[in-house]
Order: sequence, then structure tokens, then C-alpha cells
Amino acid sequence: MLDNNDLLMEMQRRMLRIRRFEERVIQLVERGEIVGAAHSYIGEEAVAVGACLALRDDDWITGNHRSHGHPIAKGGDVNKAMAELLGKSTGFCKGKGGSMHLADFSVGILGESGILGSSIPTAVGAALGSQLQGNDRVAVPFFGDGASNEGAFHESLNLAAIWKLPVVFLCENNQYAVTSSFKKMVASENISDRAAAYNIPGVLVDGQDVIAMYEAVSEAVARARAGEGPALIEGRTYRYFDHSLGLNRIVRDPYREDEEVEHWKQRDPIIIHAKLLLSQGIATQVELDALESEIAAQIDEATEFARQSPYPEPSALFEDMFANPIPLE
Amino acid sequence: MLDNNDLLMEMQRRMLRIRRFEERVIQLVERGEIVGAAHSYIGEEAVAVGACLALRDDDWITGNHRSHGHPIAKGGDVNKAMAELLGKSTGFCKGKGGSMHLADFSVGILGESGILGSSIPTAVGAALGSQLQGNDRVAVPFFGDGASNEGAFHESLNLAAIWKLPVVFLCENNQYAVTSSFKKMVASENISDRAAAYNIPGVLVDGQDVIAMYEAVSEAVARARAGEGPALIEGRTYRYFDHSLGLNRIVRDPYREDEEVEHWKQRDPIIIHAKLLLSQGIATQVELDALESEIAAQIDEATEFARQSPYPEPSALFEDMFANPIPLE
Amino acid sequence: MTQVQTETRDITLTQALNEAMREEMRKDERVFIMGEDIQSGVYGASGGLAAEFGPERVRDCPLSENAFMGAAVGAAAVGMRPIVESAFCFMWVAMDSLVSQAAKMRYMFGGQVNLPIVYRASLYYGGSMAAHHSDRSYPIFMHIPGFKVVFPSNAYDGKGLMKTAIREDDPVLFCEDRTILGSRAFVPEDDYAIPLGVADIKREGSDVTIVAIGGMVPRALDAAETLDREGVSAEVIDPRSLVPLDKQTILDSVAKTGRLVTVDMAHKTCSAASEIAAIVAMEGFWSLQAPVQRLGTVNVHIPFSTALEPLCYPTAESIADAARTTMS
Amino acid sequence: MTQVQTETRDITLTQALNEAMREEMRKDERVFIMGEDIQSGVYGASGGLAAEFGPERVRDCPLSENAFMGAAVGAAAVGMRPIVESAFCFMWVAMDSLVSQAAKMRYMFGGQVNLPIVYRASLYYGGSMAAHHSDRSYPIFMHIPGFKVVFPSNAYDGKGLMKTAIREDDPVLFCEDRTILGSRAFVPEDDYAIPLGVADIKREGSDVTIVAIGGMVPRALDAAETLDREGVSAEVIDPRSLVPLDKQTILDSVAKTGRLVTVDMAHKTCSAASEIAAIVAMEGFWSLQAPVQRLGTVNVHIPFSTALEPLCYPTAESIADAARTTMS
Ligand SMILES: Cc1ncc(C[n+]2csc(CCOP(=O)(O)OP(=O)(O)O)c2C)c(N)n1
Ligand SMILES: Cc1ncc(C[n+]2csc(CCOP(=O)(O)OP(=O)(O)O)c2C)c(N)n1
Ligand SMILES: [Mg+2]
Ligand SMILES: [Mg+2]
Repeated sequence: MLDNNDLLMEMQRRMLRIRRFEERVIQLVERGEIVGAAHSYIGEEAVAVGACLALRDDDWITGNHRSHGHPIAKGGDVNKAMAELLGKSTGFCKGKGGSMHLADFSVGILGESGILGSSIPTAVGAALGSQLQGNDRVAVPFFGDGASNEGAFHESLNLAAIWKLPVVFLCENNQYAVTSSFKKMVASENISDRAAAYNIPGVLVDGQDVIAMYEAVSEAVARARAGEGPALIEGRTYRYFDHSLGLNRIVRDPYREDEEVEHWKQRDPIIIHAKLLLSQGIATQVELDALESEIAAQIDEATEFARQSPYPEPSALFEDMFANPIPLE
Repeated sequence: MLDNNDLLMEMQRRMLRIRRFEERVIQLVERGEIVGAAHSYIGEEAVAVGACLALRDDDWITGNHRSHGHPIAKGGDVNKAMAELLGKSTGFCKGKGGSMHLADFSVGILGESGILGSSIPTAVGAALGSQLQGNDRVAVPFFGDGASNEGAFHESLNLAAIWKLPVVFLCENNQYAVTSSFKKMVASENISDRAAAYNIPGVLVDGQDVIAMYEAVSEAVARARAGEGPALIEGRTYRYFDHSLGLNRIVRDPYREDEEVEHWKQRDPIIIHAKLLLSQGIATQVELDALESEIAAQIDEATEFARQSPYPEPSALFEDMFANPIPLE
Repeated sequence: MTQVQTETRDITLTQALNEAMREEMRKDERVFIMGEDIQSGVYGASGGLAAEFGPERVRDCPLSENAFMGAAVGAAAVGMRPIVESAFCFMWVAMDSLVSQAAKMRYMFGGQVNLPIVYRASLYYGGSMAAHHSDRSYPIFMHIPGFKVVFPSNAYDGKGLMKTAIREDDPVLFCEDRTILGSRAFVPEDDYAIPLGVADIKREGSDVTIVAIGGMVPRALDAAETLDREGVSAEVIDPRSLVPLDKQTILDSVAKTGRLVTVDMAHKTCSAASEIAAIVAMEGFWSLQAPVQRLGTVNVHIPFSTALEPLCYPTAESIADAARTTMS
Repeated sequence: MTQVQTETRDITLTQALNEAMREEMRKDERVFIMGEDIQSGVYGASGGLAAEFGPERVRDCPLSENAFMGAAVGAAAVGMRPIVESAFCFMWVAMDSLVSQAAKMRYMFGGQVNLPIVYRASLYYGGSMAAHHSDRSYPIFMHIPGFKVVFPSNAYDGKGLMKTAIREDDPVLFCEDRTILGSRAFVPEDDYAIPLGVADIKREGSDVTIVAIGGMVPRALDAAETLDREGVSAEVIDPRSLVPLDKQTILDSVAKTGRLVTVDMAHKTCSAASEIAAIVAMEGFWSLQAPVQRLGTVNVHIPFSTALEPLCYPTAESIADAARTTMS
């Protein structure tokens, strides 16, 4: 088992950073400081963190609508993330993207897509770039169980497979697409089974176990860097909250049992990993408490930063459409 | 082995009808009587005939750009088919469809799509209709190896699988998409392997053996009628001519070896089946010769019918857009 | 439509659409709905229908829009009458089924098949949903022959137009504008259908013609109020269907007023507003006394920030300004 | 452009596009091509490039347009400069990658990324290819913000515009009209680029302005010849790029002639011709002395039969008629 203590602590740090960030987001949504649609990543932290810590800073990721966790896991700036959610000019995207379109190209985050499956080909293209440029940068598209039913999934896996591109397809199977269970919507038992159709490895991983995620992705990344082609990894996980914050107000029929939700909360990735850190003597309770306060301070600072930041000027409306601008009306 | 002699003769009749029809089409293209793009089905006859003879008249099929064979195999009127290819008002589609859009709803031919993969969801929808209407009509979409790389393939197989729809997906793997070998373009070894991703049967069949095609499709159809859901059948076959008639003029580099073409011509489905009919004493050479002249007469008649038929009137231009017409400019 | 104010039974556009679908599904068992999470009624108008009609006729679909929107074509071809619930932003992935099959099939097969399908397309603009979720791409479906394009601006029209759409034997693209889904109007309980291709004059006037679509209609009516106070009498026309388009009502109005403002929430270039402006420049030219004013969404994608998004769309104020310009 | 006639080195538009790609690929190794069967050069303009640049830079793709057109976005985002060869009819299956990613990415991410991509889109109309293979849907890409839309009408413009397109740091939709791909014009061997947004006056005239696009330009020039014999002096303007559109050249011409005919091979409704008519009705209204004439493809899908297809498109004769109408 993994014996890099700094790495094991960093896993906890990033998972906790995501958790506390998302808890703050919930407050800000309730307060009306964050508008539009916000999809909570709480419960799924181990997937993004395990995967992103298996990557280099210069590797690429793409995300989806539920993507506050991915940029944080990849090392994106929390201040800019929070500012973006508040629509401020200091955000990743100058306030133009918001919750579903976080992106930080400076740390390899090629951006998130609110349209399902849409950013999977983008990641394949980044990997094609690596191949053409002769470097070994790997691309990891994050997408859900529901998105694996989009045609883009099929086309992308086949394309990456025949060209042996360095892509690790990462399906976050939180078992529901809005109210639809993947058991009803996905014909195969596991999404990882679909790898067989492309002659690539398909691995089902416990998405609540950050170390398991880290190891599975590390192996796939090693293969990809070695030019052996793509892999499909399914992180079996769970979202604690409704599909999007506030949606429970309009979803009429319950689509999952309270017992099920409870069962999964018992397998909370952050608690599991904390127990391990303590039991293995990698961290003391005091150190974990210190981590808590470190993160709390970061989130407070990010919130302050976002609140203090200015909104974009009206003149920003027509900026950023083109690298080589043209008259726009 | 199949001991229905009428059926075995009908197989030969329909394969021959397609072959002679297509040979005539080649002449008419060279003469300039058929314009636009025409894709020859010669060499692949056993796939359509074996499959369609496993269907009832009230079952549904959809086709693609290489679809002169499918309607003939399903029992479509050869006169109307030829008239359509000549753009005459007596054609299946009154001359509006042409070679890539033959359709005869009266015998269950829901039409052909020039856009790859496009008619696969259509067939799935027809099967959904059967399920909702409580009948047992089966739908068979024909598509190529190349089209199996379209997203529509993936989405359709998953949809049919989770809803247990009566669909038999029929991939005609003639091993090339224009100049591209499926070995380079399809990540799995066989296209039938892709069925695994949808938990449905996937069967690789010798597409030059009309009886093998008939039996494989019959079995899948029986399952489908019984409500046990879809199957994917790959008919491994070969086209003797270039992707589309006349294309050899512009395809610069050879993309397949003459030996390969010769090898497959040695496995001609019509010769194979003729030998069987003779060796099993199901038909005499005299009867086969009679069949030849019967077909020759049909094709001559179809050609005459098409030639004598009038072109559509200019007034037809604005007809057929809507069931409930609106002013059109 | 003035009775709307006076009458009693006011319901929202969402409720009106729901009512229309419910009544038609009761009358005709060939009618069924496909969409994502419609059994739980997440997105409104299909709410409660699963309870009455069951999961077979109110079908939750996987996230495979190209397949299920294409399956609607096949189902229609064999005698069913599907309603598909979706949104413009989710239709890009399904464009091939919509264009190559739904729109082209009948003509290319020489009229052998009718395709009674209603594609319900939500517009989520105006709610900080950002670039991916704010599409308003109905002009694309006006450009592509084969769809009838319907766009109600209130609950009363919504129910009557939805009934017509469901009974239509052709593919209908039915636009549902979230900025007005919650707006209430008088909706009779009885069965009524509003024909396609018949514009409605929402307000009569004599100085300037304002043609507005969907959610732009209430804004145009507000503008007309303002203009009225300034002594400018604006006529507000709601086409209600864009294909077929009731050109005559627009041309007659311009013949009366001599001035035209076209208002659209789609991007300006090649928009419905452009088309209407072009039609009047061709067929109503001699009536025009001032340049046509075309209003639409600016040609950038929809930004998330509340500091920017509101700057994108026409407003009552910008509509009034455009009208004033035609008067000066 | 009059030198075209006089000069020696006449090559086809296909050859000119091939030459432009070849020269740019030699100069910049980040440029590569993706498409279907392009190594064998089935569809013309990429012919022979694989022999020089190899299968890595001239990549045959599987029939997965949404994936490879989306992969172009990812490759561009990490520093490559992809050219994608396809056709309008095959882009429906890829609309999501084109719209949600290529067109929206830069703006929605606040300008963090440049996407230097050339999407080459063939138009196969006019060759009995029927409904599925005759799409001319560039107005859709004018409506959707984020693309620069380029449409050459001859070999000379083709080479210069393709070079600009390849050097552009934004997504370019490059239209290749098969009705003129074989037409020859003088094309200098040397390196020249034609800026976007600069219309070209293909023929000067004083009585009526004819704005024509791509394959409609030669038809408009034929019409101008006919009109000339009748004593009507027509000015023929080729926008060359539709986004950005050189409004000023069109408005200046109309200011001179007072009459406008817009000609487009796309379907009439919400077409480029509609947009140009609308612009002139807004900004050139006071110059207009007669109703605008808009010509385009009739609003039906393209029928296969040679007895019907030719009736769909504007012709030199119908253009001349429209011009005569503006004169009467
Ligand atoms: C193409 C498309 N269809 C529908 C939607 C609406 N939608 C947004 S998120 C979502 C569910 C996605 O489920 P999944 O992929 O499992 O991701 P999760 O939300 O569970 O993380 C749906 C249907 C969309 N954004 N894009
Ligand atoms: C979506 C789409 N992309 C590209 C084409 C152009 N095209 C027509 S046929 C063809 C090859 C099809 O190969 P396959 O599916 O194997 O069928 P085959 O021609 O071998 O019978 C291609 C690329 C098309 N018609 N549709
Ligand atoms: Mg999910
Ligand atoms: Mg093939």
C-alpha cells in the first residue's frame, strides 16, 4: 500500500477543500449570492482527488456541469473559483462562465461543459495534441454515468483507442442522472464493461476510496504515457444532495430511498481517509484539526475575495468572442 | 440444415434479382441515364436476402446509402425501384429520393438514409411503436462497418437494450468505409464484439452464406418477437466495386489489394448457393437457367418501365413537404 | 385577448401546456411523451402526467437525445404520435435526427409518410444559465424546411397552440420560453385549438408596428404602454407561429403604421427578426416611412454574470427606443 | 480581378485550396488535417497532401464526426492548428462539438484560449445528390456567434482566403461550393492572403446592386451581362466572408444604385440573403428606390430528379428578372 505520507495528507487536504468549498457554495446559493444552477460534488470528492493527484500539473482535464471539485482537485485557485461562481471579473472566466464552465488553462483545466458528453472529444483532442507534439501529457475527461449514454462517449473511446491516444476516460458513476438510476438507463451492469467494445482496459473502482482511485488512475496514466493507449475507469460513487441545489423544490417524486442515501453517507470518503491517516499513524487528530482550520481559512478568504471583487464592466460584454476581434452588435 | 426448398430457391431468386438489377444500374450509370451517386451492392447480396427472408412482410427495415439490395430483398417493387433511380414520377418516392433514399412503406421499408447512422434510431423507434401498440413486428436497421463508429449506433443499441425493443441491428461489414479498412477504424476485433457493451447477443456471420445469415437473423428475430430484446448481427462481407460507381476515377491510391478482391470474388454468395442447390438436388441446372431468364426479363421490364415513365411535373416541387400543407416559396 | 384581465380562471403557461397534453393524451392513446426525468416532472410541463398515464406513455429516456429524438421519427412513421420534451441547448447533439430524419423524411420519400411529432424545446435564457444552457435557436428551425415552428407568448395561446401541435400530422417545434412559463392568463377549461399561421394582434395601434415573439411579447406590450404615455400608438403583433408565418397581418399593420420594429430573443444575425424585416423590405416596402428597426440578442454567447447577461436581450426600454427612432 | 482573364497560370479552385494548405503546412508544422478518406484524396482539395506530409498530419478519421470535430477543438486548445475536412451534410451529427465547444469555448472561458481551426465544409448541391447530401447551411453558422464564415467564389480568392483562414486564431467555417470547385482563375504562385471582412466588387455598375455568394457569383455575373445588353448596369458584390460581413461596401453600392438584389443558394428563410436585405432595410433604407429582391433556394428539401432539382436554385435568368423588377 501507498507509503508516501505527504501524498496521503494532500489527498485529505484536497478532499476537505472541496467539501468545505461546496458547503460554502450551498450557503451562498441559499443566500442568493450564487445564482443560476449549481451542482454539488459533496460525496464524490475521492474520485476527483484520487484521479488528479495521479496527474502531473501539465496534464489535462475536462469536466462537466458538476465540476467544482475537479478544478480544486487539479490545483486550481480557490479564490478564482469562488469569484467565478459569484460572477465576478476576477473569476477564472471573468464571470462569463459560472458554475458549469469553470476552467483554468494555466493548470491544465481545459474547461467544463454543461452539455453532457461535450467535453469528452475535447480531451481526446488534447491527447491528440500530445501525440502530435511528441510529449507525454495525458488527458482525463470527467463525465457521469448518464453522459456515458451520449454518442460522444462511444465515438471518443473508439477514436482514442484506434489512435492509441493518452486518455484516461473517467466516468463518475454516482448512480443517477438527475432522477434516473443508471441501472435502468445503462444496458451493461457496470459502465466499465463498455471498455470491452474498444479493446481497452475497463476498471471499476470504489469511488469513496481515494487511494483506490489514485492507484487505478496512476496505472492507467502510466500506460497512456507509455503510448499504450486509453483506458476507461469507473469510479462508483454517490452524490449526497439533489441533482442541483434547490431542485428538491421541484422534483415531485422521490427517486432514491433515504436508506440508500444513509448507507452511502456511512462510506464518506473524507471520514474513511481520516480514519486511515490516524490508524496508520500518518496524522494525529491535532494535525487533522489543523488541516480543518487551514481549509476553513482558505474558504473564508476565497469567499471574501469573491465578495470584494468587482463585477465585470458592461464593456466586457463584447470582449473575448474572438482572438482577432470583429465588429459585433 | 434448412430443408425448405421453396425458401432456398427464393434466396437464390432474390440474390440474383439484386445482382442483375445492380449490373443494369452500372450500365445505366455509364450511359448517364442514372445520375448522382450510386453505391453498388454487388457481392453483399446474401446479407440482405438472408436477413429479409427471416422477416415477415409486416416487419420493418431501414437502410443506408448502399441500399438498392435491401428493398429488393424485402420484396419491394423492382419497377418502382428502377424508376426512382431514373428520377421518374413512378418511382418509390416520385423521383424525389433517388438511389440513396429508396423507401416503400407498403412493404415495411421505412427508408434509407444517406447520412451514416441516421436511420438506426428510426428503426429503434419503429420497434418502440411495436411495443407500444402491443404487436410483435420487428425492426431491422442495415448499416455498415463505418457507420458503427457513429454515436447513433451506441445510443440506439443502449436504448433498444434497456427497453428490450424488438430490433435486430444488422451491420454489413464489407470491411471498408470508402477507402478506410475497419481494422484501422474499429477498435474491437469484430463489430459484433460491441454487443457486449449492451448486454445483448452479438453474432458474427459469414455474410457470403445466405443460409447462415438467414439462420442467425431468424434466431435474433425469434428472441425479439418473444420480447427478449435486441441483438447485433455482423455479416462479414465484401463489395466488389468501388465505394460508389465511378469513384475509382478520383480515388488516387489503391486501398485494397487485387488479391483480396479476387479472394472474395471466389466466395461469391450466388455461386455458393447455386452449388448448394444443385448438390442437394434442390434445383437442376435447367431450373437455375430458367430463374436467370425470369430475372433477366424482370430487369428488362423494370428498365423499360423506368424509361417510359414520365418525369415529375414542375408542380411536384412544392408537394410532399407537409401532410398539412403551408404556403411555400 | 383583453378578457384575460377580466376572467377568473388564471393559470400559468406551464399549467396550460400540461393541461393540453393531458387532454390530448386522454383523447388519443397514440400520443405519448419521451424525455429526460419527465416522470418526476423536473422541468415542469410534464408534471403529473406519469401518474395518470403511466411510465409507458410518459417515458424517461437515457441521455441519448439523438437516439430518442430519432426514435420519435420511427414511432411516428409506424402510427404513434410522440411528444418529445427537451430544450434547444440539448438539441445540438440530436441535430441529425431532427434535420436528416424528422425534417427531410416526408419530402425525400415522396410523401409516403406523415410524422406527427411535437418536439418541445425549452429556452432557459435569462436565468444565469450561461452559454451552454441559454440557447434560443428557433431561427435555425425556420431556416431548415420541414418543421412547423410554434411559439406561444401566454397561457391562453399555449394551450390552444399545443393542442393544434399535437393534432398536427407534421413535425412541430414547440418553443417554451422559461421567462414566461410562470406567467398567468385566463385559460378556458374547454377544448379549443388555435390554428397555425394566424398572428394575434396583442394590442392595436396606428403609429408603429412592433412584431414580438414569445417572451418578447410582454416586453413589447410594456414598451407600448410607455409609448402610449408619450402619445405614440404602437400595434403589437405576436406571430404565434413562425412557420407558417402570417405575413399578411404584419404587412397590413405596416401598411397602416408605416413603421416596423421586429423583436427577437435569438441572436440578431439571420434571426426571425431579420426574416420579418426582409419580408417587409420586399413586400411592404412602399408602406415603410422609416427604416426598419431590428432588435435581437447581441451576437455574443450568453455570459453567466448578472452584471452582463441582462445587457444581451431586448428590453421594454430598448423596444420603446427603437419605436421612437422610427418616429423621428 | 480583371487580370484573371489576361494572365496565364489558371488553376481550379480545388487546386488553389490544395496549394494554400500545402504552403501553410510547409511553413507551420502545427497545421494538420483531419477528415474522412483524405489520404486518398477522394473529395479533392486534400489530394496529394498525405504523400508530402504523411498520415500523422493528414489523418484519416473514422466516421465519428462529433468526436473528431470536437477533437480539433482540444488539439487547438493545446497549441495545434487543425484543418477539418467535411461537408455541411455531415455536420449535423457534429453540431454539438461545433456549437457547444468550437463556437462557445473562447467566450465562455473568458478568453483563456484561442481556437485556430478551419472547418472546411463542402456544399454538394446541384449534382442530383438529393435531400441528405445537398445541404447549404452556412446561414446557421452566421446565426451562431463564434465562427468566422468564409465563402470564396473563385480560385484566386480561394487561395488567399484559405491562407487567411489557416492563419486566423479563431474557428473558421470555410465553404467549398462544388458547383465552382472546378472553375479556373489566375492564381499567383506567390504567397498572398486576403483579409476577412473585405467584400470584392466583381463588376462595377450604377443601376442595381447584386450581392451574390459563392457559386451564385458566376450566375450573378452572367445575369449582369444579360442586363448590360438591355442597358441595365448591374454592380455585382461578392462578400467573400459572411462573418465578418463587409456591410459598408454593400451600403455604399446601394447608396449609388438605389436597388438591391441579394442572391443566396441557402434556403430563403433566415438566409444570408435575408440578413443582407434586413441590414439594408435598416441602414440603407433612405437610399432604396425600390423593394429589395431576395433570391434563395426554395423552401423544400433538394429533390433527386433532374426534372426538379434545377428549379430549386437561383439562376442567371432569375437573378436578371429580379434586377429588372427593381428597375420597373
Ligand atoms: C446533452 C444534454 N442533455 C441533457 C442535459 C440536462 N442534464 C444536465 S445534468 C444531467 C444529468 C447528468 O447525469 P450524469 O451524467 O450521471 O452526471 P451527474 O449529474 O450524475 O454528475 C442532465 C440530464 C444536458 N446538460 N446535456
Ligand atoms: C455522417 C456521414 N459522414 C460521412 C458520410 C460520407 N460517406 C458516405 S458512405 C461512407 C462510407 C460508409 O462506410 P460503411 O458504413 O462501412 O458503409 P459501406 O459504404 O461500406 O457500405 C461515407 C464516409 C456520410 N454519408 N454521412
Ligand atoms: Mg450521475
Ligand atoms: Mg463498409
